[in-house]
Amino acid sequence: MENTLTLLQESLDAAFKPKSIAIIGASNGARLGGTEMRLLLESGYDGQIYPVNPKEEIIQGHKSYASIRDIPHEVDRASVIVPAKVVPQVIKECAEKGVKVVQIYSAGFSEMGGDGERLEQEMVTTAREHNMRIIGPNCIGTYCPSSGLNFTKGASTISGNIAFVSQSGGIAFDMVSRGHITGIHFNKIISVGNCIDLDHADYLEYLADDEETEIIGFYIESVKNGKRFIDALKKAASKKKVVILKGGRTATGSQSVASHTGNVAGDYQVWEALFDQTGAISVKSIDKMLTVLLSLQKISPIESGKVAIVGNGGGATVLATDYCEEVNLELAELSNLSATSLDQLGVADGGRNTNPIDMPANQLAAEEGRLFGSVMKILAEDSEVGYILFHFNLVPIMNYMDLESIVQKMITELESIDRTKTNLVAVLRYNGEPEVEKIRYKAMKLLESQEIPTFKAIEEGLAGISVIANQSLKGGR
Amino acid sequence: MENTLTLLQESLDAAFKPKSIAIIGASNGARLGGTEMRLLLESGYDGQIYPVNPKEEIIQGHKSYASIRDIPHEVDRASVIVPAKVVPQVIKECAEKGVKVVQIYSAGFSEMGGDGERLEQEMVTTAREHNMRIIGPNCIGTYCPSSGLNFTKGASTISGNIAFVSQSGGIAFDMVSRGHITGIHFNKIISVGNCIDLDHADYLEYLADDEETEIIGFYIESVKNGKRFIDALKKAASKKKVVILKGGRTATGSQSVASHTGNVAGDYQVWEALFDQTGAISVKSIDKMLTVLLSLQKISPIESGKVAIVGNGGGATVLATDYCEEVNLELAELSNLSATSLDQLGVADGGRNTNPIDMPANQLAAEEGRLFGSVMKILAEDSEVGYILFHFNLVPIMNYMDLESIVQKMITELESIDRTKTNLVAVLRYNGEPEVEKIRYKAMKLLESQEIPTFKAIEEGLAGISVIANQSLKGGR
Amino acid sequence: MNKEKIQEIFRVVRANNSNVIPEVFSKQIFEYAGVNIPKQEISSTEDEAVYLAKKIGFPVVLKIHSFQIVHKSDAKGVLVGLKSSDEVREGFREIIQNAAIYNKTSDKFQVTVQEMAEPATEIIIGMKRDEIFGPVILFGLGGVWVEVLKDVSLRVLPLTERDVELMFTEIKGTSLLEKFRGNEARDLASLKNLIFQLQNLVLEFPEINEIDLNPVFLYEKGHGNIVVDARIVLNTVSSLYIEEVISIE
Amino acid sequence: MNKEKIQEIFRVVRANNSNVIPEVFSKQIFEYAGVNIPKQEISSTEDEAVYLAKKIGFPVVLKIHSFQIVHKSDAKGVLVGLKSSDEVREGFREIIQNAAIYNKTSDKFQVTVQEMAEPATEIIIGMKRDEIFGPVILFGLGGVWVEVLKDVSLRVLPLTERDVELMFTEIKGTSLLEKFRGNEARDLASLKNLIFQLQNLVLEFPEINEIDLNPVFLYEKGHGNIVVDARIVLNTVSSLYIEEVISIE
Repeated sequence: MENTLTLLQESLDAAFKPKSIAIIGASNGARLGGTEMRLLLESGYDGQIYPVNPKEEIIQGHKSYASIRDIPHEVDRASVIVPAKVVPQVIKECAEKGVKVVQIYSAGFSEMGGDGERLEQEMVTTAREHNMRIIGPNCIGTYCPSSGLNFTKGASTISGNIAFVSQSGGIAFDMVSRGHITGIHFNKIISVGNCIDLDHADYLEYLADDEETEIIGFYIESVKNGKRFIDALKKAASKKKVVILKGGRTATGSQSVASHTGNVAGDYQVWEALFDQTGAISVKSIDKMLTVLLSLQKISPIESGKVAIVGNGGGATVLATDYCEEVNLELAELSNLSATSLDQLGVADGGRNTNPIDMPANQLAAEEGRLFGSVMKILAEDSEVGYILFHFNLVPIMNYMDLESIVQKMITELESIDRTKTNLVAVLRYNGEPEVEKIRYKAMKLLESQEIPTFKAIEEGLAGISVIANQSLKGGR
Repeated sequence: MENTLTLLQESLDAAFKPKSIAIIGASNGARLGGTEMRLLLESGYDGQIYPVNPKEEIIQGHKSYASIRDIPHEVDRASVIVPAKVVPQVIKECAEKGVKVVQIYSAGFSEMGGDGERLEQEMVTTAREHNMRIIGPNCIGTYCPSSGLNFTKGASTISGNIAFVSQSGGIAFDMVSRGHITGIHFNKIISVGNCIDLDHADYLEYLADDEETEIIGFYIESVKNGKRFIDALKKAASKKKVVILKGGRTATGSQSVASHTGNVAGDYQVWEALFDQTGAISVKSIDKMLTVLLSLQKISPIESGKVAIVGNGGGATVLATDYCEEVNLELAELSNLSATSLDQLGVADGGRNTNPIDMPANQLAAEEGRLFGSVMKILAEDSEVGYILFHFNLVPIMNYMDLESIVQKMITELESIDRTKTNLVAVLRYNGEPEVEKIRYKAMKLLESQEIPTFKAIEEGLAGISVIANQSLKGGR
Repeated sequence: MNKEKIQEIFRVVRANNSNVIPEVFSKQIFEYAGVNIPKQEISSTEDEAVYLAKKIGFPVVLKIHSFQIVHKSDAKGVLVGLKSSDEVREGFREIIQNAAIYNKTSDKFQVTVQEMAEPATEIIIGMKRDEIFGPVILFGLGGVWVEVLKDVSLRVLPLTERDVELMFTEIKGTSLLEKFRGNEARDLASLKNLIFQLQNLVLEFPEINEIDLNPVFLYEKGHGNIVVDARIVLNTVSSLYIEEVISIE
Repeated sequence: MNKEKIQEIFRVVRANNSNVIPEVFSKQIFEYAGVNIPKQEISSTEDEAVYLAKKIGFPVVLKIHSFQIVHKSDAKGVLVGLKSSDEVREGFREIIQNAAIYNKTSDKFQVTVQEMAEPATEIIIGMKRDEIFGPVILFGLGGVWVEVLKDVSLRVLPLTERDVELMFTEIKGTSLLEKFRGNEARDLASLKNLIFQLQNLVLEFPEINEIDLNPVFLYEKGHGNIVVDARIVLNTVSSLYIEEVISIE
């Protein structure tokens, strides 16, 4: 067991942080083999790159090899981007070469029926004989900003405390593409494909011990070895936060049931039970996954801390109060000192409007944003308050003043707030107009530079706080 | 009663489509009195405008009057934008002048305590004596594109079949500002303020008979005369679709209850019961309000029509299937003919991948979008299909080709589809990057020109379809 | 509906400085409104209780009757299934004793002797006056359904037939009203009728503030229902007003 | 746990070409696993039934016993609360007659005579083998809670103590396990023990595919529980395998 684990760790270290990579099927062209190599060069990978392609001499400035066998150096990792029918031969060569791990990008195996499954089994057998591990087939690659691995243009180079494992290439892609725009930073994202060798349990096992990782995101549709998955999930969830999006809820229904229990306990219900049981957080959509990851990364639980809300929009403020009840959040009752201070600032009127605080656009912008800053400081210093959600509805502010400059000023005000006992959570509401979007985007990046998470709707921000504040209420661990 | 109704109609006609408006408190400046007049001029209002302000001779090119009494013509509607303390006098003058309806923008009455409530009562008494009606006080105005009434920059000039009544100025503002960006078109939006005279029941009553209006949106926090509200809501909901967002769910709790019934039946539960009972659609957030309004405006119920889904993203497609179950939508089982046609196109593989259809980015873009067009036509011609949700994840498409041009081509393909028995619903997924946003925005506008609603997430689009498809299941009417 | 008799009960209750109508009177009011209730009589002595029990027929239920005691169970003031004169005699004493311990302010406790209705599906029907919308009707299954699950349906008065039918179907436990687990379908026609009788009562008497019928036993189709326990709460009025009412009489 | 005896029952069931273990044997298996069940005996004649009823003590329950009849209620094969020899004799005849009408393939019907357990909070405990994750335990309140509301909690085996405690609290009806409406708190310690006994049985015998204990009567704290009805379903094996098993014997 210990040996297996060491081997697993070595292989996945080689997958995420290889000293040398062979790209089998690399090219000078625009298709996947060319793109994969180009992305590696552009993303700052500083290990050895060995393109393999018998038709070329030089690929993107690097000597090309006809076969992996011709490479006169050790190869940690191979990325295989060749037609399905030649993959088995390539795998055999990789194994014989002593490659630690291969990721097979090529599709066209068991997911297409026919001979696929047999071919997969043969590859696994070959790999096992040589202690080589396989990722995939049918997957879109690995992202790891610290080592420069990447599978799409425009990916972030900043590394965070989240690792993401996806059974869908598209969702792995969404995480890379949407994540950093949203302010979420990953240290690893891997598309796992058909999991013929390395499977969910292996990735969980590895990430449970990974020092870079505090949060594990997972998109999963099915597992092959349920028992191993349970053990790995228990281990991972006891050491890290695990967030799971389960796709495919319809019952497989192949097994007939004669008991009441069988009828009540559907397949998806069992998955849900398992998530509860292990303490994993279960989400039901990509958007919710992003909300939860952002919240786990940027909001810290504050014991007995309650919520304060401040921003423009009377109706929105009323609805925010309603929504607090729905997500089990309590509004902080401010201290007398805070109430008096707010009253003196002219924000709260004789004890009214203390929390939530409705500050119309002109108040938010008053004194170049300093009034807003003062209100935030009062809230942050109140020991009742653990989380401050501040929301700007951008368009009404635009009607009064230069939006970009005032929002920047308001955000600058936040720099002097003591954040040790209070979380700041931003909501930037907007109307979807491209001009406003641009300003919103810049504001979001400013907030991100202060490690403040930004959401699009008040409900989303409150749901995010709720995940953190109500975490200890959930059973499991 | 008949007389009251006629009077109500006359007053609200004067409010929304006045032949002449006096703006009491108009100015040449940048503040509300100036803005209100400027917006009126810019929005194409073609009735008479009479600015009233004793300090000016000419306001924005129009002769200014010292008092409404000095205007030598009939005045249909007055907009009152003066300090609270002079409002009662102004109201008296308006009433004596024979104004049909005044909208009081000024705040500072009952919502501030003190003398406010008494002043409000006096104004109502004065108005009643002269058959004048009051909107407000404490509201931000009226939007009516067909007459050129408007209260914010950048409002749409296109009129639609939705009227919106809001007890919150901010939410009225959001509807104007976010509505047309989202593709929702209103004929009237009114901010109703403190409702000292005209109240929710009056607006409902009026809109129930309004020929321009098929859908009524409502943001409400409280009503003064519950019985009248019930009757008006019953009437309106029997003739129109009514969508209500209720703000303020916490119990007023002033009445002690001795019975079990009193304990179980909370205040908010009673509101919900009333919505069920009348057949009004109840929503819980601004975003959901927009989703439902867009769906009601752009999607028609197709009896026994089921849903087809097509787009890029394997995991997203799996999650879409799961979500269908959650919102009570059934996926259409395509006819053999459709399945064969899809197979011939290379999209469905021997009967697999027929619905939902996972078309990777390169397939979506194949043949300049014609393959996508052909798939859509097959789905639209299948009598099992009543709603087609097509979703593009924009960023992956970008990796392969020029996004803007290919998306335009795909959308152009939709023009030749017979829409009489099938609804098209678009989802444009994106990552939030300003450059992508811009392309998305343009695509959304193209789709809008074909009357196709666009949503941001597959779940949102399916929720929208569900509102329409499951409408008949809801009780009430 | 016998309005005079109902008003007479209101007067008695007001005269006792109360607005919570004791169970036996609450049910009486519903009987005056045409509703089916168990036979019930008030006894002041053991002998009287035994006599009434024989008249009503065994087994019987004994319950404390007092303007001072609103929560009868808390006062250990309810005994069910008493099958003989001896049990009734014994029960009467026990209830009076318990009442004296529970509430020391009064020594004029009485005990109602009631017919024991055959148990059936338990229903709760209630009414409260919402501050904004006026009378609201509540419908649900009794016991855990309302107490633990709060599985109820509400409607604002006045009701249409369709409103009532939707109330029956929109509770989670609706299948218990249909043929279920070997039980026959319940008598929904009679239940609908009961709800409209309650509505009439509420519309007729604005001084009724709250009503709980809990439980109503609902029998199978064709066998009606019976209101086993009822509580009517009147609005609170100033004692001045009470005197006025009484003086009018 | 008496493994040999349990395996013997499996063999008998297999030999009868069945994989659904009749109630009386299912409960017997649980008794061998250390679980509390009502006294029960199988009778083939009226006289025998009467004799057994006297031995067990009135009132008793009679139930049809047959490998052919899985749904006893559908076959009108259950009579409860029989208080005398005459009632048992009469009941025996009735059940045999009903069974003959319901299922004409067999004339070898028998009737079990069972102790009538005192009713209490009804619990359901079940097990199914999930294709992916293996044995899954289901816990819930019986009757409408599981049938109408599907108010159950699931856990994948193996269970920790904390898992079981969370199952108790995460059902909607959890308050019925606590002190509630004058009822004392239920004996959760005994219930936890029962769940672990079931887990042991499941882990010991991979041939058990599904289990329903429905209902279990759960008494108040300190008074334990009793499994009133049970069904164990074995996996299906080829008849070849069955012969093999039998020949080993």
